[in-house]
Amino acid sequence: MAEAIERFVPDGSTIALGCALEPLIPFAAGHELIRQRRKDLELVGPISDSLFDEIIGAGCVRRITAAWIGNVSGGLGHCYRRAAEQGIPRAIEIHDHTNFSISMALWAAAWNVPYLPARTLLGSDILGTNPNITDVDGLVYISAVRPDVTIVHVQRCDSQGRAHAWGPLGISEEAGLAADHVIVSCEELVDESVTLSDPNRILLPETKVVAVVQEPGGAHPAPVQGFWKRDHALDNAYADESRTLEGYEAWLKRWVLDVPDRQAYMKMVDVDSIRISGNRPSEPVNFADE
Amino acid sequence: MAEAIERFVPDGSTIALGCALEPLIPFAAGHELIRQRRKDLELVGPISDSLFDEIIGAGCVRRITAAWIGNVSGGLGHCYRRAAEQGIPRAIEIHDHTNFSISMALWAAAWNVPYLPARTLLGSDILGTNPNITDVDGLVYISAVRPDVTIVHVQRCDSQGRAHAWGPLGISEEAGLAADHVIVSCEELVDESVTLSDPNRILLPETKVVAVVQEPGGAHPAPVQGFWKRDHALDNAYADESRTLEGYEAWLKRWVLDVPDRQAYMKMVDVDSIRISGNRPSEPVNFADE
Amino acid sequence: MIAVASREIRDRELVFVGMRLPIVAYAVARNTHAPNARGLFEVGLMRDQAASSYLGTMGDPPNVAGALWATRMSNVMALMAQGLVDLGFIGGAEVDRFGNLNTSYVGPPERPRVKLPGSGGGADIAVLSKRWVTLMTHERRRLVERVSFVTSPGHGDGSPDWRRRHGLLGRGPAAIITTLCVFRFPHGRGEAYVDSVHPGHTLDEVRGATGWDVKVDAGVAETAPPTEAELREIRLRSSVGSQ
Amino acid sequence: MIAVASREIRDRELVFVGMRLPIVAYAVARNTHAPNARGLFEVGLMRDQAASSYLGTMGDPPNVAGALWATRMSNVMALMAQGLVDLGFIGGAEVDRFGNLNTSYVGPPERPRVKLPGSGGGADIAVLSKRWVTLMTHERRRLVERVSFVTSPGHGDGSPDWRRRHGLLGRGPAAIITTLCVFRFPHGRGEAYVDSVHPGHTLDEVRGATGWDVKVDAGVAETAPPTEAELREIRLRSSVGSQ
Repeated sequence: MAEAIERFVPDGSTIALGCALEPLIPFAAGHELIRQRRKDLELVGPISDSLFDEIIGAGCVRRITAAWIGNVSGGLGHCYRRAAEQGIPRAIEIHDHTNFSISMALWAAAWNVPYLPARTLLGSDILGTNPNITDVDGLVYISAVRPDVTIVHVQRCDSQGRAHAWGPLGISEEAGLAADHVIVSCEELVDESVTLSDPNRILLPETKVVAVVQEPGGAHPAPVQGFWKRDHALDNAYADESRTLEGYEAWLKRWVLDVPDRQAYMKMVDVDSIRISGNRPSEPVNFADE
Repeated sequence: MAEAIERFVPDGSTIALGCALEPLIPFAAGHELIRQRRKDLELVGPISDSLFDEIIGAGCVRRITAAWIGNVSGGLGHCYRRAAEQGIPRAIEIHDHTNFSISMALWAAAWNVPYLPARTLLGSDILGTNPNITDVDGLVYISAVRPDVTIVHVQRCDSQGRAHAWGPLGISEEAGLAADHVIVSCEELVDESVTLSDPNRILLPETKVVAVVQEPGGAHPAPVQGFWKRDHALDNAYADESRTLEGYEAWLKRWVLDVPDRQAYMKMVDVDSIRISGNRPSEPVNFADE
Repeated sequence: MIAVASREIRDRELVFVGMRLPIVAYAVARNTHAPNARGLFEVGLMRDQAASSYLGTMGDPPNVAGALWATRMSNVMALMAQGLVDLGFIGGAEVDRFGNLNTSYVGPPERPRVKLPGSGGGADIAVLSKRWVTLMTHERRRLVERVSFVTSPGHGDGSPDWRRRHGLLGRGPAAIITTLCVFRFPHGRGEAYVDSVHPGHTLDEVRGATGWDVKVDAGVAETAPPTEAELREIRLRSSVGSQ
Repeated sequence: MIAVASREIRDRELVFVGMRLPIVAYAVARNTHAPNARGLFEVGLMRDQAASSYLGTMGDPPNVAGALWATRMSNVMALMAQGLVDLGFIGGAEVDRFGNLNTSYVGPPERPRVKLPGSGGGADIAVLSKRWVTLMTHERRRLVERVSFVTSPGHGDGSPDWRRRHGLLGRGPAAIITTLCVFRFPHGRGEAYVDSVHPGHTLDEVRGATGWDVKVDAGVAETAPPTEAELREIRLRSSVGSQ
């Protein structure tokens, strides 16, 4: 992961993260961004639970283009508040979106058109705060948002970048198609005989994928269907500790800065309490051609 | 199938068919439309191999909103030619599209916006013949197309309308989402324990589905991954026989009008030459939550 | 509050379920009076059964297992944009007497006193669902005369047909359910009135905790208390740290 | 013609493959000089290997088995709209000297002498792919001075930068490959010239079968004949009733 972030996510990048909403959030990648002290990033996403809040707190962010930034357990995003209200650790520019509008902004980029029209947001003051959304005659025009890099965490992927993700997908598909590059982190690195056995489940075209990183637990504390439950306790802890700047800095040191990589991080987690051990297999389908 | 068409496809309906392009074309449903002598239909689709040509020849069609109408084996659609050139058996109105533009027209309807912008069709005379597509300043505006009914053929479906389709999907998803009603014909009618084992494979929301019909071979001569190869010979035969009006009428009598239902039709087909007997199963995924 | 919210859900309706409390409200309704109500979740899910265990988020594994559809958010939004969602739930930090919600900024957006998380899917639901309901702790600082920022539009300035005139698809807020009472909106008019007060609370209490001059309907009823069945379902799902 | 078409495909390119002959051309290229070329099919497929057996359509089961991506057409079109498709193939009934294709109407659209099948994905490829090639039987009625209807735009009226001025994304037609010869287009100019004549045919034959005053480049080469490897691949895939 360190190498992938090093090579493909320079300072100033526009990055889409957490595109499946609450599940499959690439926390490991986000923490690596922080460890490598990325600067002036634009974060793009719908709602990323606490990941965006963490990255903002670390001072990596120049602009937020998202629908919701907080902490699903606790509500308010305290780092987000400090940045927006007091410019701590730095001021950030905010482009407010709704979940629907950020999806349309990414589809616009995917189809390479300057904007898409939509019927949401009419009568909302967000039309006044986001310069990239305007309304004319009862239709809202949402400008394209094109990430430099989209980072997704999935259940399994092969070395060529064919990613299998399951469960709700949020805006993962449009975010990946809209991006110049895609970085995939996965629970399992599998042979292509697995991924190509079900081409319908392949999330994105391999031609977009520039790096595949096997990172078990890379979405923790977010859930991963078939692999990990959501770690409510840890997410609640972050919500409490990040209330104060000192608390956040202590949290950051403990869970990110002093942690060399994801393997070390997972050793700090009570994995037994969140590991999914059951099996609820999908019924196979037949791709035979003769 | 007879009951589904009887109840949900009145004369004058706008119907999307053949939305997966060459595979999974609901020929059985199309033949039932002909047997029930539907009138003044608007057919919507990308390219439907010979199905649209057959329905046009039977005089059921008032308007065509499609990208390509012919016969993949033979090229020209002879019934389409007779209708467009000589008004035989009746004149038809033609709204030319491209594959991309018909997809956008359906996404516009799915998201309930009057149009979507796209970068295709610039410099094409189609901008002059289709009143629902216009260009302004290097962007093309494609008006929404909302089918009354979309008919899809899939590999398996449960009684509640949860359809599993695999292989390339063409514009099936946007056509189903854009329609008021969806009719599903399927090779296998399965228990919901099968369909719900893989909610990511469910093609459309069950709330759109008004009828599920088990119709083995319902896509013949089009291919169905895992079930049927394409019947090249039969498709070639249609291309030849439909060259003349008499030839088409003889074909229609033999393969549609004199055939009570799909079971009888399949008895006339050399099923052994096109049946897929092999097994190339998709690797299961785990939906367990604990 | 959850029991009352669950009663807003009618059988066979398609409900756009938000986070936290509404998830429980949907479960209660599904397992009591609305066995055929389907839940739609913006994460990209449709369900017809309550999840088997506690959900911290709508995307938790128990909410995915047994789903009727796991898909993209833009597909779920398509159904709502077509006017096929009967009822939506929206959370909010501030609501005003016209049902407008603020979940974005307290104070000037360029230098807010409080930066709230933002719309999420709230503004989408507020504009597109046929009708919607918001749940709120009843405090003077939350129920304000006019919200300083309209994230999710209710009845705008309260003038007749404000929503239709501005091209909003849905009919807007049907109720504000608080810890003290239930506000409703008269048909074609935009200002909330007190429909019922929860058992153990009084209209004066409501007046004292509300930031606007509270209107009352002809008769203010007492909110029906939770039934045994409702309580059982709520306890089952609120046990683990739901707030 | 197929062998020549296959040589238009460079290794590692993303190729938008049409129906029939181009499917074979892609297979030949993939199994000879372009082992890393990927094929994209508008039906909703990406492949990096030729199908194992004959294809009547791009959606036939052998083209799906082993695919790298089975998806929606709008996703495949997204890649092309982003300018990521290096080469596209388009079939046509008529082509003119500026490379414009007609697959819609011969004669007036309101009362055509011949109603052709229509664009399919042709106009999309013509506008959006980086460059494209068309294959055609060389007949006077097919290679015409000006097509009566432009379904898939080439270089329009042939004037300099016509495509850029009209906002078309791709650079347009790179070659017209016929049963007699190969036409190419000079950089920045819109009119086709004869680049090479197939073995056993002459320039006079080409002139006689072409509906416009044929331009020739400095030197007209003889098209290199199919290699053994190319012929093997072609036979393998044309055996069963491909036309």
